[in-house]
Amino acid sequence: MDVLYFAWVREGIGKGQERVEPPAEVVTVADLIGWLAERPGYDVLTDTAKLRVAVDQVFVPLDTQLGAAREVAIFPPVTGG
Amino acid sequence: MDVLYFAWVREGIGKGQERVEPPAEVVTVADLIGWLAERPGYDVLTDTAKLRVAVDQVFVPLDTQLGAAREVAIFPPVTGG
Amino acid sequence: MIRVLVSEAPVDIAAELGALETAGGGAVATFTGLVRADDGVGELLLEHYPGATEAALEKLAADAVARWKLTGATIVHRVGAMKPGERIVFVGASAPHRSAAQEACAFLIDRLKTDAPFWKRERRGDAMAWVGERASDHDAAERWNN
Amino acid sequence: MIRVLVSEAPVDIAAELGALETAGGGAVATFTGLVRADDGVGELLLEHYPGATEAALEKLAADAVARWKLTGATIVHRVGAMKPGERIVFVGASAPHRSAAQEACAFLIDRLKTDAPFWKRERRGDAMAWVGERASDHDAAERWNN
Repeated sequence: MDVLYFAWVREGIGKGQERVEPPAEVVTVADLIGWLAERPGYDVLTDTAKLRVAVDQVFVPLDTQLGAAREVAIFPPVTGG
Repeated sequence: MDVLYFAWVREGIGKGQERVEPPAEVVTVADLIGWLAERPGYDVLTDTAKLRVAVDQVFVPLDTQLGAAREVAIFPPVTGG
Repeated sequence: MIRVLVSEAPVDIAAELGALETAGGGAVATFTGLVRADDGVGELLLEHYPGATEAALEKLAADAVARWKLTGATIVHRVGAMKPGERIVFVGASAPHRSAAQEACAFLIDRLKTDAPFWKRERRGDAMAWVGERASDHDAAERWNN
Repeated sequence: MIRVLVSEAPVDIAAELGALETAGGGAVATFTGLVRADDGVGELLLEHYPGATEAALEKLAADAVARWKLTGATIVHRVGAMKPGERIVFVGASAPHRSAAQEACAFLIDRLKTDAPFWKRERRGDAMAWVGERASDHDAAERWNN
Protein backbone atom coordinates (compact mmCIF):
# COMPACT_ATOMS: atom_id res chain seq x y z
CA MET A 1 0.00 0.00 0.00
CA ASP A 2 1.19 3.53 -0.83
CA VAL A 3 1.04 6.09 1.98
CA LEU A 4 1.17 9.80 1.05
CA TYR A 5 1.93 12.69 3.42
CA PHE A 6 1.11 16.36 2.85
CA ALA A 7 1.89 19.76 4.41
CA TRP A 8 3.34 19.61 7.95
CA VAL A 9 2.81 15.84 8.10
CA ARG A 10 5.14 15.51 5.10
CA GLU A 11 7.62 17.91 6.67
CA GLY A 12 7.53 16.11 10.03
CA ILE A 13 8.17 12.67 8.53
CA GLY A 14 10.64 14.03 6.00
CA LYS A 15 9.14 12.40 2.94
CA GLY A 16 6.03 12.69 0.82
CA GLN A 17 5.37 9.05 -0.01
CA GLU A 18 6.37 5.50 0.91
CA ARG A 19 5.24 1.94 0.33
CA VAL A 20 4.30 -0.06 3.46
CA GLU A 21 3.10 -3.60 4.20
CA PRO A 22 1.04 -3.36 7.40
CA PRO A 23 0.40 -6.54 9.43
CA ALA A 24 -3.01 -8.24 9.52
CA GLU A 25 -4.08 -6.54 12.77
CA VAL A 26 -4.10 -3.15 10.99
CA VAL A 27 -7.77 -2.99 9.95
CA THR A 28 -8.79 0.71 10.01
CA VAL A 29 -7.10 3.94 8.96
CA ALA A 30 -6.61 4.73 12.65
CA ASP A 31 -4.83 1.38 13.09
CA LEU A 32 -2.52 2.25 10.21
CA ILE A 33 -1.70 5.64 11.69
CA GLY A 34 -1.02 4.06 15.12
CA TRP A 35 1.22 1.43 13.54
CA LEU A 36 3.18 4.07 11.60
CA ALA A 37 3.43 6.39 14.63
CA GLU A 38 5.51 3.80 16.51
CA ARG A 39 8.39 4.31 14.10
CA PRO A 40 11.22 6.67 15.05
CA GLY A 41 10.67 10.10 13.48
CA TYR A 42 6.90 9.65 13.07
CA ASP A 43 5.88 11.66 16.16
CA VAL A 44 3.83 13.96 13.94
CA LEU A 45 1.26 11.14 13.67
CA THR A 46 0.70 10.88 17.43
CA ASP A 47 -2.11 13.43 17.79
CA THR A 48 -4.74 11.99 15.47
CA ALA A 49 -7.23 14.79 16.28
CA LYS A 50 -5.11 17.04 14.05
CA LEU A 51 -5.04 14.58 11.14
CA ARG A 52 -7.33 14.01 8.16
CA VAL A 53 -7.18 11.13 5.68
CA ALA A 54 -8.17 10.08 2.21
CA VAL A 55 -8.40 6.46 1.07
CA ASP A 56 -7.94 6.02 -2.67
CA GLN A 57 -8.35 9.81 -2.98
CA VAL A 58 -11.68 10.03 -1.11
CA PHE A 59 -11.88 11.89 2.24
CA VAL A 60 -12.97 9.43 4.97
CA PRO A 61 -13.23 9.29 8.79
CA LEU A 62 -10.33 7.70 10.67
CA ASP A 63 -12.38 4.65 11.69
CA THR A 64 -12.84 3.64 8.04
CA GLN A 65 -11.71 0.11 7.22
CA LEU A 66 -8.78 -0.08 4.85
CA GLY A 67 -10.14 -3.05 2.87
CA ALA A 68 -8.26 -3.31 -0.39
CA ALA A 69 -7.00 0.30 -0.27
CA ARG A 70 -4.11 1.01 -2.59
CA GLU A 71 -3.40 4.62 -1.59
CA VAL A 72 -3.84 6.24 1.83
CA ALA A 73 -3.07 9.95 2.27
CA ILE A 74 -2.49 11.51 5.72
CA PHE A 75 -2.57 15.31 6.10
CA PRO A 76 -3.68 18.28 8.23
CA PRO A 77 -7.11 19.91 7.80
CA VAL A 78 -7.31 21.50 4.36
CA THR A 79 -6.91 25.27 3.93
CA GLY A 80 -7.45 26.06 0.26
CA GLY A 81 -9.49 28.76 -1.43
CA MET B 1 -42.05 73.27 -13.45
CA ASP B 2 -40.34 70.83 -15.82
CA VAL B 3 -42.13 67.54 -16.43
CA LEU B 4 -40.12 64.63 -17.88
CA TYR B 5 -41.55 61.49 -19.48
CA PHE B 6 -39.71 58.19 -19.99
CA ALA B 7 -40.21 54.88 -21.83
CA TRP B 8 -43.80 54.22 -22.99
CA VAL B 9 -45.04 57.34 -21.20
CA ARG B 10 -42.70 59.39 -23.39
CA GLU B 11 -43.80 57.47 -26.48
CA GLY B 12 -47.51 57.86 -25.63
CA ILE B 13 -47.30 61.63 -25.12
CA GLY B 14 -44.88 62.07 -27.98
CA LYS B 15 -42.31 64.14 -26.14
CA GLY B 16 -39.74 63.66 -23.40
CA GLN B 17 -40.02 66.96 -21.60
CA GLU B 18 -42.16 70.06 -21.27
CA ARG B 19 -42.60 73.09 -19.03
CA VAL B 20 -45.99 73.47 -17.33
CA GLU B 21 -47.65 75.98 -14.97
CA PRO B 22 -50.23 73.98 -12.99
CA PRO B 23 -53.06 75.90 -11.23
CA ALA B 24 -53.14 76.31 -7.45
CA GLU B 25 -55.48 73.34 -6.89
CA VAL B 26 -52.72 70.97 -8.12
CA VAL B 27 -51.11 70.07 -4.76
CA THR B 28 -49.83 66.48 -5.07
CA VAL B 29 -48.08 64.52 -7.80
CA ALA B 30 -51.36 62.65 -8.37
CA ASP B 31 -53.13 66.01 -8.89
CA LEU B 32 -50.48 66.96 -11.46
CA ILE B 33 -50.95 63.70 -13.35
CA GLY B 34 -54.73 64.09 -13.29
CA TRP B 35 -54.46 67.65 -14.57
CA LEU B 36 -52.10 66.60 -17.39
CA ALA B 37 -54.27 63.57 -18.29
CA GLU B 38 -57.18 65.84 -19.28
CA ARG B 39 -55.20 67.12 -22.25
CA PRO B 40 -55.77 65.58 -25.68
CA GLY B 41 -53.12 62.92 -26.41
CA TYR B 42 -52.29 62.30 -22.73
CA ASP B 43 -54.39 59.11 -22.33
CA VAL B 44 -51.26 57.25 -21.28
CA LEU B 45 -51.50 59.05 -17.91
CA THR B 46 -55.03 57.79 -17.16
CA ASP B 47 -54.13 54.54 -15.37
CA THR B 48 -51.98 55.82 -12.51
CA ALA B 49 -51.46 52.30 -11.07
CA LYS B 50 -48.99 51.76 -13.93
CA LEU B 51 -47.07 54.96 -13.27
CA ARG B 52 -44.11 55.81 -11.06
CA VAL B 53 -42.71 59.27 -10.30
CA ALA B 54 -39.64 61.11 -9.15
CA VAL B 55 -39.69 64.64 -7.76
CA ASP B 56 -36.40 66.47 -8.19
CA GLN B 57 -34.83 63.10 -9.10
CA VAL B 58 -36.00 61.23 -5.98
CA PHE B 59 -38.53 58.35 -6.31
CA VAL B 60 -41.68 59.24 -4.34
CA PRO B 61 -45.26 57.95 -3.88
CA LEU B 62 -47.97 59.59 -5.99
CA ASP B 63 -49.57 61.28 -2.99
CA THR B 64 -46.42 63.32 -2.35
CA GLN B 65 -46.95 67.07 -2.23
CA LEU B 66 -45.25 68.97 -5.00
CA GLY B 67 -44.14 71.85 -2.80
CA ALA B 68 -41.45 73.81 -4.61
CA ALA B 69 -40.59 70.96 -7.00
CA ARG B 70 -38.64 72.06 -10.05
CA GLU B 71 -38.55 68.72 -11.92
CA VAL B 72 -41.19 65.98 -11.92
CA ALA B 73 -40.54 62.78 -13.89
CA ILE B 74 -43.35 60.37 -14.82
CA PHE B 75 -42.51 56.85 -16.04
CA PRO B 76 -43.39 53.13 -15.94
CA PRO B 77 -41.93 50.78 -13.28
CA VAL B 78 -38.16 50.52 -13.80
CA THR B 79 -36.66 47.45 -15.48
CA GLY B 80 -32.87 47.84 -15.40
CA GLY B 81 -30.14 45.41 -14.47
CA MET C 1 -13.30 52.98 -3.88
CA ILE C 2 -16.71 53.74 -5.36
CA ARG C 3 -17.08 53.59 -9.12
CA VAL C 4 -20.30 54.26 -11.01
CA LEU C 5 -20.54 54.44 -14.79
CA VAL C 6 -23.55 54.70 -17.13
CA SER C 7 -22.39 54.52 -20.70
CA GLU C 8 -23.22 53.47 -24.25
CA ALA C 9 -19.78 51.84 -24.53
CA PRO C 10 -19.27 48.10 -23.88
CA VAL C 11 -18.27 47.20 -20.31
CA ASP C 12 -14.49 46.72 -19.98
CA ILE C 13 -14.70 43.89 -17.49
CA ALA C 14 -10.95 43.31 -17.13
CA ALA C 15 -10.42 46.95 -16.14
CA GLU C 16 -13.36 46.90 -13.70
CA LEU C 17 -12.15 43.70 -12.06
CA GLY C 18 -8.61 45.02 -11.84
CA ALA C 19 -9.80 48.12 -10.02
CA LEU C 20 -11.73 46.02 -7.49
CA GLU C 21 -8.78 43.68 -6.95
CA THR C 22 -6.44 46.56 -6.15
CA ALA C 23 -8.99 48.29 -3.88
CA GLY C 24 -7.74 46.18 -0.93
CA GLY C 25 -9.21 43.16 0.83
CA GLY C 26 -8.72 39.59 -0.32
CA ALA C 27 -12.22 38.87 -1.64
CA VAL C 28 -13.93 40.12 -4.81
CA ALA C 29 -17.46 39.10 -5.82
CA THR C 30 -19.01 40.12 -9.13
CA PHE C 31 -22.23 39.77 -11.04
CA THR C 32 -22.63 40.28 -14.78
CA GLY C 33 -25.99 40.46 -16.54
CA LEU C 34 -26.00 39.70 -20.26
CA VAL C 35 -28.55 40.05 -23.05
CA ARG C 36 -29.88 36.52 -23.29
CA ALA C 37 -29.13 34.91 -26.60
CA ASP C 38 -31.70 32.12 -26.31
CA ASP C 39 -35.12 33.76 -26.18
CA GLY C 40 -35.52 35.30 -29.61
CA VAL C 41 -34.48 38.85 -28.73
CA GLY C 42 -32.58 40.43 -31.62
CA GLU C 43 -31.75 43.67 -29.84
CA LEU C 44 -32.14 45.22 -26.40
CA LEU C 45 -32.56 48.98 -26.02
CA LEU C 46 -31.98 50.67 -22.70
CA GLU C 47 -33.35 54.09 -21.81
CA HIS C 48 -32.48 55.92 -18.59
CA TYR C 49 -32.99 59.17 -16.69
CA PRO C 50 -29.70 61.03 -17.02
CA GLY C 51 -28.50 62.54 -13.75
CA ALA C 52 -31.04 60.70 -11.61
CA THR C 53 -29.60 57.34 -12.67
CA GLU C 54 -26.06 58.18 -11.65
CA ALA C 55 -27.27 59.65 -8.35
CA ALA C 56 -29.29 56.49 -7.59
CA LEU C 57 -26.34 54.21 -8.37
CA GLU C 58 -23.92 56.30 -6.32
CA LYS C 59 -26.28 56.13 -3.34
CA LEU C 60 -26.60 52.37 -3.79
CA ALA C 61 -22.83 51.87 -3.90
CA ALA C 62 -22.31 54.12 -0.86
CA ASP C 63 -25.01 52.22 1.08
CA ALA C 64 -23.26 48.91 0.31
CA VAL C 65 -19.82 50.22 1.30
CA ALA C 66 -21.19 51.48 4.64
CA ARG C 67 -23.26 48.37 5.41
CA TRP C 68 -20.58 45.74 4.62
CA LYS C 69 -17.46 47.85 5.22
CA LEU C 70 -16.33 47.25 1.66
CA THR C 71 -12.98 48.34 0.27
CA GLY C 72 -14.59 48.79 -3.14
CA ALA C 73 -17.96 48.86 -4.93
CA THR C 74 -18.47 49.13 -8.68
CA ILE C 75 -21.65 49.55 -10.73
CA VAL C 76 -21.40 49.82 -14.50
CA HIS C 77 -24.61 49.90 -16.53
CA ARG C 78 -24.83 50.11 -20.26
CA VAL C 79 -27.49 52.16 -22.08
CA GLY C 80 -28.49 52.37 -25.73
CA ALA C 81 -28.65 49.40 -28.10
CA MET C 82 -27.20 45.97 -27.27
CA LYS C 83 -27.02 42.61 -29.05
CA PRO C 84 -27.56 39.15 -27.53
CA GLY C 85 -24.54 38.04 -25.50
CA GLU C 86 -23.44 41.59 -24.69
CA ARG C 87 -23.10 42.82 -21.11
CA ILE C 88 -25.94 44.98 -19.76
CA VAL C 89 -24.70 45.42 -16.22
CA PHE C 90 -21.66 44.64 -14.09
CA VAL C 91 -21.59 45.00 -10.31
CA GLY C 92 -18.77 44.07 -7.98
CA ALA C 93 -17.70 44.35 -4.35
CA SER C 94 -14.36 43.87 -2.63
CA ALA C 95 -13.88 43.22 1.08
CA PRO C 96 -11.53 41.54 3.52
CA HIS C 97 -13.79 38.46 3.71
CA ARG C 98 -15.87 36.62 1.19
CA SER C 99 -19.29 36.72 2.85
CA ALA C 100 -19.26 40.54 2.93
CA ALA C 101 -18.22 40.76 -0.73
CA GLN C 102 -20.84 38.23 -1.83
CA GLU C 103 -23.72 39.69 0.17
CA ALA C 104 -22.92 43.22 -0.97
CA CYS C 105 -22.76 42.07 -4.59
CA ALA C 106 -26.23 40.48 -4.30
CA PHE C 107 -27.55 43.65 -2.63
CA LEU C 108 -26.19 45.84 -5.43
CA ILE C 109 -27.86 43.93 -8.24
CA ASP C 110 -31.13 43.32 -6.35
CA ARG C 111 -31.54 46.97 -5.43
CA LEU C 112 -30.39 48.28 -8.79
CA LYS C 113 -33.33 46.49 -10.36
CA THR C 114 -35.88 48.40 -8.29
CA ASP C 115 -34.11 51.66 -7.37
CA ALA C 116 -32.45 52.91 -10.56
CA PRO C 117 -34.38 54.56 -13.43
CA PHE C 118 -33.66 52.29 -16.41
CA TRP C 119 -36.20 50.94 -18.88
CA LYS C 120 -35.65 48.00 -21.21
CA ARG C 121 -37.20 47.52 -24.61
CA GLU C 122 -36.78 44.35 -26.65
CA ARG C 123 -36.84 43.90 -30.39
CA ARG C 124 -38.04 40.50 -31.65
CA GLY C 125 -38.07 40.49 -35.43
CA ASP C 126 -39.95 43.68 -36.35
CA ALA C 127 -41.81 43.96 -33.04
CA MET C 128 -40.65 46.24 -30.24
CA ALA C 129 -41.95 45.78 -26.68
CA TRP C 130 -41.23 47.45 -23.34
CA VAL C 131 -40.21 44.96 -20.67
CA GLY C 132 -42.60 44.78 -17.70
CA GLU C 133 -41.59 44.80 -14.05
CA ARG C 134 -41.20 41.45 -12.28
CA ALA C 135 -42.69 40.77 -8.86
CA SER C 136 -39.72 38.52 -8.07
CA ASP C 137 -37.39 41.51 -8.44
CA HIS C 138 -39.36 43.36 -5.77
CA ASP C 139 -39.22 40.36 -3.46
CA ALA C 140 -35.44 40.13 -3.96
CA ALA C 141 -34.97 43.82 -3.19
CA GLU C 142 -37.26 43.67 -0.13
CA ARG C 143 -35.09 41.13 1.66
CA TRP C 144 -32.41 43.81 2.25
CA ASN C 145 -34.83 46.00 4.28
CA ASN C 146 -33.60 44.34 7.50
CA MET D 1 -19.74 23.68 -19.37
CA ILE D 2 -17.57 22.47 -16.52
CA ARG D 3 -14.06 23.79 -16.27
CA VAL D 4 -11.54 22.84 -13.56
CA LEU D 5 -7.92 23.90 -13.54
CA VAL D 6 -5.18 23.54 -10.92
CA SER D 7 -2.05 25.28 -12.09
CA GLU D 8 1.07 27.19 -11.09
CA ALA D 9 0.30 29.79 -13.77
CA PRO D 10 -1.53 33.03 -12.92
CA VAL D 11 -5.32 32.93 -13.39
CA ASP D 12 -6.38 34.42 -16.74
CA ILE D 13 -9.56 36.00 -15.47
CA ALA D 14 -10.66 37.55 -18.78
CA ALA D 15 -10.52 34.16 -20.48
CA GLU D 16 -12.37 32.43 -17.63
CA LEU D 17 -15.10 35.09 -17.58
CA GLY D 18 -15.42 34.94 -21.35
CA ALA D 19 -16.00 31.18 -21.23
CA LEU D 20 -18.73 31.59 -18.59
CA GLU D 21 -20.41 34.39 -20.53
CA THR D 22 -20.62 32.29 -23.68
CA ALA D 23 -21.84 29.18 -21.80
CA GLY D 24 -25.43 30.43 -22.13
CA GLY D 25 -27.81 32.02 -19.63
CA GLY D 26 -27.92 35.71 -18.90
CA ALA D 27 -26.36 35.73 -15.43
CA VAL D 28 -22.74 35.20 -14.39
CA ALA D 29 -21.56 35.35 -10.76
CA THR D 30 -17.90 35.10 -9.80
CA PHE D 31 -15.72 35.07 -6.72
CA THR D 32 -11.99 35.77 -6.67
CA GLY D 33 -9.75 35.17 -3.66
CA LEU D 34 -6.49 37.13 -3.54
CA VAL D 35 -3.37 36.97 -1.39
CA ARG D 36 -4.05 39.76 1.08
CA ALA D 37 -1.54 42.56 0.83
CA ASP D 38 -2.28 44.09 4.21
CA ASP D 39 -1.36 41.51 6.85
CA GLY D 40 2.41 41.20 6.55
CA VAL D 41 2.52 38.11 4.37
CA GLY D 42 5.43 38.29 1.92
CA GLU D 43 4.64 35.08 0.09
CA LEU D 44 1.95 32.41 0.05
CA LEU D 45 2.81 28.82 -0.86
CA LEU D 46 0.13 26.38 -1.86
CA GLU D 47 0.56 22.62 -1.74
CA HIS D 48 -2.04 20.17 -3.06
CA TYR D 49 -2.74 16.47 -3.63
CA PRO D 50 -2.37 15.97 -7.39
CA GLY D 51 -5.14 13.88 -8.88
CA ALA D 52 -7.32 13.97 -5.78
CA THR D 53 -7.58 17.77 -6.01
CA GLU D 54 -8.84 17.77 -9.57
CA ALA D 55 -11.30 14.97 -8.79
CA ALA D 56 -12.67 16.87 -5.79
CA LEU D 57 -13.09 20.08 -7.79
CA GLU D 58 -14.76 18.29 -10.69
CA LYS D 59 -17.23 16.66 -8.31
CA LEU D 60 -17.93 20.04 -6.71
CA ALA D 61 -18.57 21.71 -10.08
CA ALA D 62 -20.80 18.84 -11.24
CA ASP D 63 -22.78 19.00 -7.96
CA ALA D 64 -23.35 22.75 -8.48
CA VAL D 65 -24.41 22.32 -12.11
CA ALA D 66 -26.94 19.63 -11.13
CA ARG D 67 -28.31 21.47 -8.08
CA TRP D 68 -28.78 24.89 -9.71
CA LYS D 69 -29.20 23.80 -13.36
CA LEU D 70 -26.22 25.91 -14.35
CA THR D 71 -25.11 26.48 -17.91
CA GLY D 72 -21.50 26.73 -16.70
CA ALA D 73 -19.29 26.23 -13.64
CA THR D 74 -15.61 27.14 -13.39
CA ILE D 75 -13.07 26.48 -10.65
CA VAL D 76 -9.48 27.63 -11.14
CA HIS D 77 -7.04 27.25 -8.23
CA ARG D 78 -3.44 28.28 -8.26
CA VAL D 79 -0.71 26.24 -6.54
CA GLY D 80 2.94 26.99 -5.82
CA ALA D 81 4.29 30.40 -4.74
CA MET D 82 2.22 33.59 -4.88
CA LYS D 83 2.83 37.23 -3.96
CA PRO D 84 0.40 39.62 -2.19
CA GLY D 85 -2.31 40.84 -4.54
CA GLU D 86 -2.14 37.76 -6.77
CA ARG D 87 -5.19 35.57 -7.38
CA ILE D 88 -5.34 32.29 -5.42
CA VAL D 89 -8.70 31.07 -6.58
CA PHE D 90 -11.43 31.99 -9.06
CA VAL D 91 -14.87 30.38 -9.11
CA GLY D 92 -17.78 31.28 -11.34
CA ALA D 93 -21.25 30.11 -12.29
CA SER D 94 -23.54 30.99 -15.19
CA ALA D 95 -27.30 30.41 -15.26
CA PRO D 96 -30.48 31.80 -16.79
CA HIS D 97 -31.27 33.74 -13.60
CA ARG D 98 -29.16 35.61 -11.10
CA SER D 99 -30.15 33.88 -7.87
CA ALA D 100 -29.03 30.47 -9.22
CA ALA D 101 -25.70 31.87 -10.41
CA GLN D 102 -25.06 33.68 -7.13
CA GLU D 103 -26.01 30.80 -4.84
CA ALA D 104 -23.98 28.32 -6.87
CA CYS D 105 -20.97 30.63 -6.76
CA ALA D 106 -21.18 30.86 -2.96
CA PHE D 107 -21.57 27.06 -2.74
CA LEU D 108 -18.47 26.52 -4.89
CA ILE D 109 -16.17 28.67 -2.78
CA ASP D 110 -17.63 27.52 0.57
CA ARG D 111 -17.31 23.85 -0.27
CA LEU D 112 -13.92 24.20 -1.94
CA LYS D 113 -12.53 25.41 1.37
CA THR D 114 -13.49 22.20 3.18
CA ASP D 115 -13.62 19.56 0.42
CA ALA D 116 -10.49 20.08 -1.69
CA PRO D 117 -6.99 19.00 -0.58
CA PHE D 118 -5.03 22.26 -0.59
CA TRP D 119 -2.72 23.49 2.16
CA LYS D 120 -1.53 27.08 2.58
CA ARG D 121 1.78 28.17 4.05
CA GLU D 122 2.65 31.82 4.69
CA ARG D 123 6.02 33.48 4.75
CA ARG D 124 6.33 36.53 7.00
CA GLY D 125 9.89 37.84 6.92
CA ASP D 126 12.04 34.75 7.48
CA ALA D 127 9.31 32.77 9.26
CA MET D 128 7.21 30.14 7.49
CA ALA D 129 3.93 28.93 9.03
CA TRP D 130 1.18 26.55 7.88
CA VAL D 131 -2.27 28.15 7.92
CA GLY D 132 -4.72 26.53 10.35
CA GLU D 133 -8.29 25.57 9.56
CA ARG D 134 -11.06 28.04 10.40
CA ALA D 135 -14.25 27.00 12.18
CA SER D 136 -16.15 29.65 10.21
CA ASP D 137 -15.25 27.86 6.98
CA HIS D 138 -16.86 24.69 8.28
CA ASP D 139 -19.99 26.61 9.28
CA ALA D 140 -20.16 28.16 5.81
CA ALA D 141 -19.81 24.77 4.12
CA GLU D 142 -22.38 23.12 6.41
CA ARG D 143 -25.17 25.46 5.35
CA TRP D 144 -25.30 23.74 1.94
CA ASN D 145 -26.19 20.35 3.49
CA ASN D 146 -29.87 21.12 2.87
